[in-house]
Amino acid sequence: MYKATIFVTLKESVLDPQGVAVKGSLHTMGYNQVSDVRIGKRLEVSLDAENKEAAEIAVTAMCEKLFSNPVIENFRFELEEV
Amino acid sequence: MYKATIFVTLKESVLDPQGVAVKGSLHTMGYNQVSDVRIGKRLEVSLDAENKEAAEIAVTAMCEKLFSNPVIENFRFELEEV
Amino acid sequence: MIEPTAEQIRDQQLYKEMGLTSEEYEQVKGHLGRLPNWTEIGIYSVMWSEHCSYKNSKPLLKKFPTTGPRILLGPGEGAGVIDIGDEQAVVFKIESHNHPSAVEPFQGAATGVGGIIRDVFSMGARPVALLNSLRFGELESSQVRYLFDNVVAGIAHYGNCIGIPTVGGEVVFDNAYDGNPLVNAMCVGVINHKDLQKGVATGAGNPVIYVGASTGRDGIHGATFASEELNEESEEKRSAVQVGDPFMEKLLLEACLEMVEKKMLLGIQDMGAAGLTCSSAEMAAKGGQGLDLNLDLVPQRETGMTSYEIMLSESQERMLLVVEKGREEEVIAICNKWGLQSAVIGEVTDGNQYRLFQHGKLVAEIPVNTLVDDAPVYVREEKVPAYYVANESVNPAEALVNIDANEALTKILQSPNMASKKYVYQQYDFMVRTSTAVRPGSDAAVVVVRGTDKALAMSTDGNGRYVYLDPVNGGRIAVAESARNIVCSGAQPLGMTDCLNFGSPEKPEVYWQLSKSIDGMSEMCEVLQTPVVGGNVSLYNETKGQPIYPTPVVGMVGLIEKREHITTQAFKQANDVLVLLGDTSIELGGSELQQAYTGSISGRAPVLDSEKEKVLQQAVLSVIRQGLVQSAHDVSEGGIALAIAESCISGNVGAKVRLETEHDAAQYLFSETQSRILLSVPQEKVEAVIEVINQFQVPAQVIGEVTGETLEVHVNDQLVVNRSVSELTNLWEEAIPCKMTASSTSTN
Amino acid sequence: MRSAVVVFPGSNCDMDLVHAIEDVLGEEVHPVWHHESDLSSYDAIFLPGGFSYGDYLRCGSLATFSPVMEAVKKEAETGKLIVGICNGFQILTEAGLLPGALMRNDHLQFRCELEPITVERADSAFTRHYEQGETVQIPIAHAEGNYFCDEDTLQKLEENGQILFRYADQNPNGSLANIAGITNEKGNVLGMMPHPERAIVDWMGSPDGARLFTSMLAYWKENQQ
Ligand SMILES: Nc1ncnc2c1ncn2[C@@H]1O[C@H](COP(=O)(O)OP(=O)(O)O)[C@@H](O)[C@H]1O
Ligand SMILES: [Mg+2]
Repeated sequence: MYKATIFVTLKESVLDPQGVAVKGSLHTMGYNQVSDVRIGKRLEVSLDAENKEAAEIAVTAMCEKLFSNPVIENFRFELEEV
Repeated sequence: MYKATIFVTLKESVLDPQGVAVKGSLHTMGYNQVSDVRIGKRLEVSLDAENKEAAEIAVTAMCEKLFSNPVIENFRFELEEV
Repeated sequence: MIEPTAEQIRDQQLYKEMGLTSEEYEQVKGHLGRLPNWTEIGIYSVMWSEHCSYKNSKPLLKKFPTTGPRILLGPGEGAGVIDIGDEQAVVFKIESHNHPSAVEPFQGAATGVGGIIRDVFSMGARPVALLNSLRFGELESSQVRYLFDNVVAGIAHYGNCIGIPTVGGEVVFDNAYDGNPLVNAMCVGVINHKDLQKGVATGAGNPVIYVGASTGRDGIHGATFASEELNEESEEKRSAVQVGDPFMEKLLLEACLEMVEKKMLLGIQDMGAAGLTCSSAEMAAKGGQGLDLNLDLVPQRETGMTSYEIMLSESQERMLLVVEKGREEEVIAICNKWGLQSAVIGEVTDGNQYRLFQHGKLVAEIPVNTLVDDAPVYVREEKVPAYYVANESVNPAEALVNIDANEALTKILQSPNMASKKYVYQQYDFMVRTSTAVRPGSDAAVVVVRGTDKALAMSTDGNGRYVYLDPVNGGRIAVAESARNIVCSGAQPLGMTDCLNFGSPEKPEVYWQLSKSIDGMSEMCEVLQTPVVGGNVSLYNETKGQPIYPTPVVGMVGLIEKREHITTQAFKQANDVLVLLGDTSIELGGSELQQAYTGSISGRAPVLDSEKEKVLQQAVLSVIRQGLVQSAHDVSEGGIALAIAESCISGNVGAKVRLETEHDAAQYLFSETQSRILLSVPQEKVEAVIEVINQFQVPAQVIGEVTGETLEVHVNDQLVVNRSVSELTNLWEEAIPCKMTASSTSTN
Repeated sequence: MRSAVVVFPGSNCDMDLVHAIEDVLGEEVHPVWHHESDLSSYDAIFLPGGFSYGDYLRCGSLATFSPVMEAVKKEAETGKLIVGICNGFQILTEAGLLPGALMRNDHLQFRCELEPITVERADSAFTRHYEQGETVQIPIAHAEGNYFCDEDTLQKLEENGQILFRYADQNPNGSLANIAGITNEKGNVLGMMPHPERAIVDWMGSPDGARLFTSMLAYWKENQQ
């Protein structure tokens, strides 16, 4: 059994309106020391696999096909046996 | 300058409809080896602070007041000087 | 988790933590003839909570008229049902989700919407519209802005996703609701008579089928939670809030309606408050049957759930069905098609025993009628509040002299209570299903019934200030105003649902407010022939011991016979003549003018004469149906000044108004005297309109005409209001967005 | 013209589209379940609005793995008319049938209103009954209509005349170049955020959406022989 922790983030070149809005709220709340906020996703996927390599191949495919949209997002993941 | 990476996740006992739907799609796609999917948020916040401790206090407060609702969510963060 | 034993429950009075009193515990013991175990006492506590049993309000609710020639089903089932002809009926109900929304506004409001939708489609009806009635503290507080933003977003999320248009509602901001917001959601559905379903378990041996989301540990004790005062500790009752899944509910809705169409069901009930417990016990009690459930077969989201947890969970998007033995497979096939989980979890039995099994053991055995029919009933003490007595001698007009009408108009137009609610409803999909003929922004919303020339008008109304100052008149006004809104849209009011939001009934003053307002509402329902077909009671709405304004919210539905009768509040055409119906006196207790200029309310609410109201409504409906009017608008909060301004703004056109009075101009313009309606009429039809109105002996007065781009109001030949409509529109539209720009966006 | 309206779990404008096609064109139209893998008997295919699969993960993303999407791709290649409205537009971009992506509205809220839309081209299969440059009123209702693509793609869209609709007044969602609807290069696949099926008669607030359907019918008739 493996657990993959996947991070999907917007590409640098893409504006993150939610991040901008949250930054605005932080400033209203008095946290003026905040200069940037970016918001992404964190997915936790539990899966069975023969070995770590097989798990890695499967998770990469899931990320490319489903978890991220390459037009706007990047992904990265960590894999651990559990 | 500090960078906080914050993870907000639904509490264990709280339904994650998004995770359930994504798991369903993975199965349709043939990834039957996936037994669980949970989806949370990842926030990256850049902020100025006197020292690490001050940054930690500020980020904790932001998490409690804005980034998460303790009724249904947990949060956790990592802090690094940049 | 190690559960307390029956003896520990007794000795340590653990039932008190569940909201049961010692007397109630004794009654449970009597019903069982032994000490209840943990699961059993949990089941009694939720079934006997105010939310499920109405133990504090039942005797008062009996006062509502609930029958009439069109009423097919009154209170008691998921929702009321009223005939609309052609073998069709309208099904509707309102429900509160106040306390969950206070703790987790987005999910609390969203699941409130989900719950009321299930109430309607569990009747076999196709939901066609949603409304909501909201109360918050004032927008100056960032906590209020957070609640407001997230409640609205939560309502939008659920309704938009499931694809039912949210077509109307109301929002009021007042410090009385600070810390205890009100979130009432209403759903309206349409059904063919033959498809009407009931929540009943019949026929020993018939299977009980569970459909929908798995059961988790969320929302445990939600029903008791809803019946408790909010306090700091509520924050700690974490599991009491559920997360909704509108996508799942959409599938559940389509699957259930497919089963209804194929006539597969004997009984169906939604698992709402008190979850599996309430739905199964009520179905058995109504069917006069017993029930056996095997909890091992209940789909579970988490491992190691106890029988107590399974029974009390309030996980959302679940339904309980009873079908004829042998038809299980058909039901399960439909569930599979829609990707829904389902399981046979038990069967109907002869007798009266409600029995639960888990891991091969009997874990609870209760005579089912004791849960439903034998719930305790309390008639509480009533006491006239001191404030009410003191208000007798207050004359609100005394503090409201020398007010500049021009200034008052701009001030009141910008009050968040009177300002445009576009900020709210533009977040709701009010057009999905392509049936919305009158969208949010007029007196009542109108939804057409496809395949017929008919349409349904709907509105929610309730003025807590009036009810606080005078519960009898306030109660009358809530019903009358709602019906008036319906009539102004060209519809005949059919009946209503209500949500009674009050403080603690254990306070004699609060109980008096509840009792008196129900008197007022009931009287008005009798006179207008709008029976109450269902509703909801939400008590214990208090923070730090301070009750909210007593706030009965009325949800009314009316029938428009022909689409050409659909009427809105907007002025349509230059040179149309303004006709004001009804008399005006100076009634400023609880008015917008009083609130705006003194910052508080006092005196008595306006008085409502129910007979006058009735003929006014008949007269207006008559002229609308004869095709004589261009617009109709109910004169309510803010008086005639606001009514005219709103009609100008909606129509984007000006008006010239001339009024004569012996009273102070501003007092006259902003008086909130009841039973008034503003019409605009084509010049050539004015005579005909006056003639019809005279037949009903309703006072009618020509007060001006639609013209130009400014609103000019002359009182006794003095120009007292002179503002361009574009300026008024700006003030009115920007008021709420302005206050919200400082908002604290959440990361939802 | 035989039309299919694809029904995904969570679609909620499917019947609105069926009704609009019936009412405006009086032509044959069928709802088609997302398990269907053959759409060759249809002349036009519509992907309706709504929240397919709850819009979880990203709007339209989970729907792209429904069996019916293979069929949609196949018919798109043969040149049949394909229209994705709102969620349907999101699905078409996720499936790669149209370029770019639809992101969350810049103001983060759902927005429902009647919206003035400029028709950029009146010579397409979908717009021949509109006037070039005409402004029409068609409702929007979405939280994620903020169209995005990279600069090269945008340049291509402009050069090829693939942008059919733009928001005429204020941009309601922050979309690039005020884009409200685009086609593929061949011009037979259209994705648009506004809902033409919600604007087919006056009482709905505007009849302007009806001409999209009549345009398609006219195009189809022309290309029949
Ligand atoms: N919470 C809401 N949801 C949807 N529509 C709303 C809401 N609040 C107000 N509206 C709409 O805004 C318009 C004005 O509301 P309101 O001032 O309460 O009307 P009235 O005084 O005629 O009852 C109505 O059409 C109403 O349906
Ligand atoms: Mg009104």
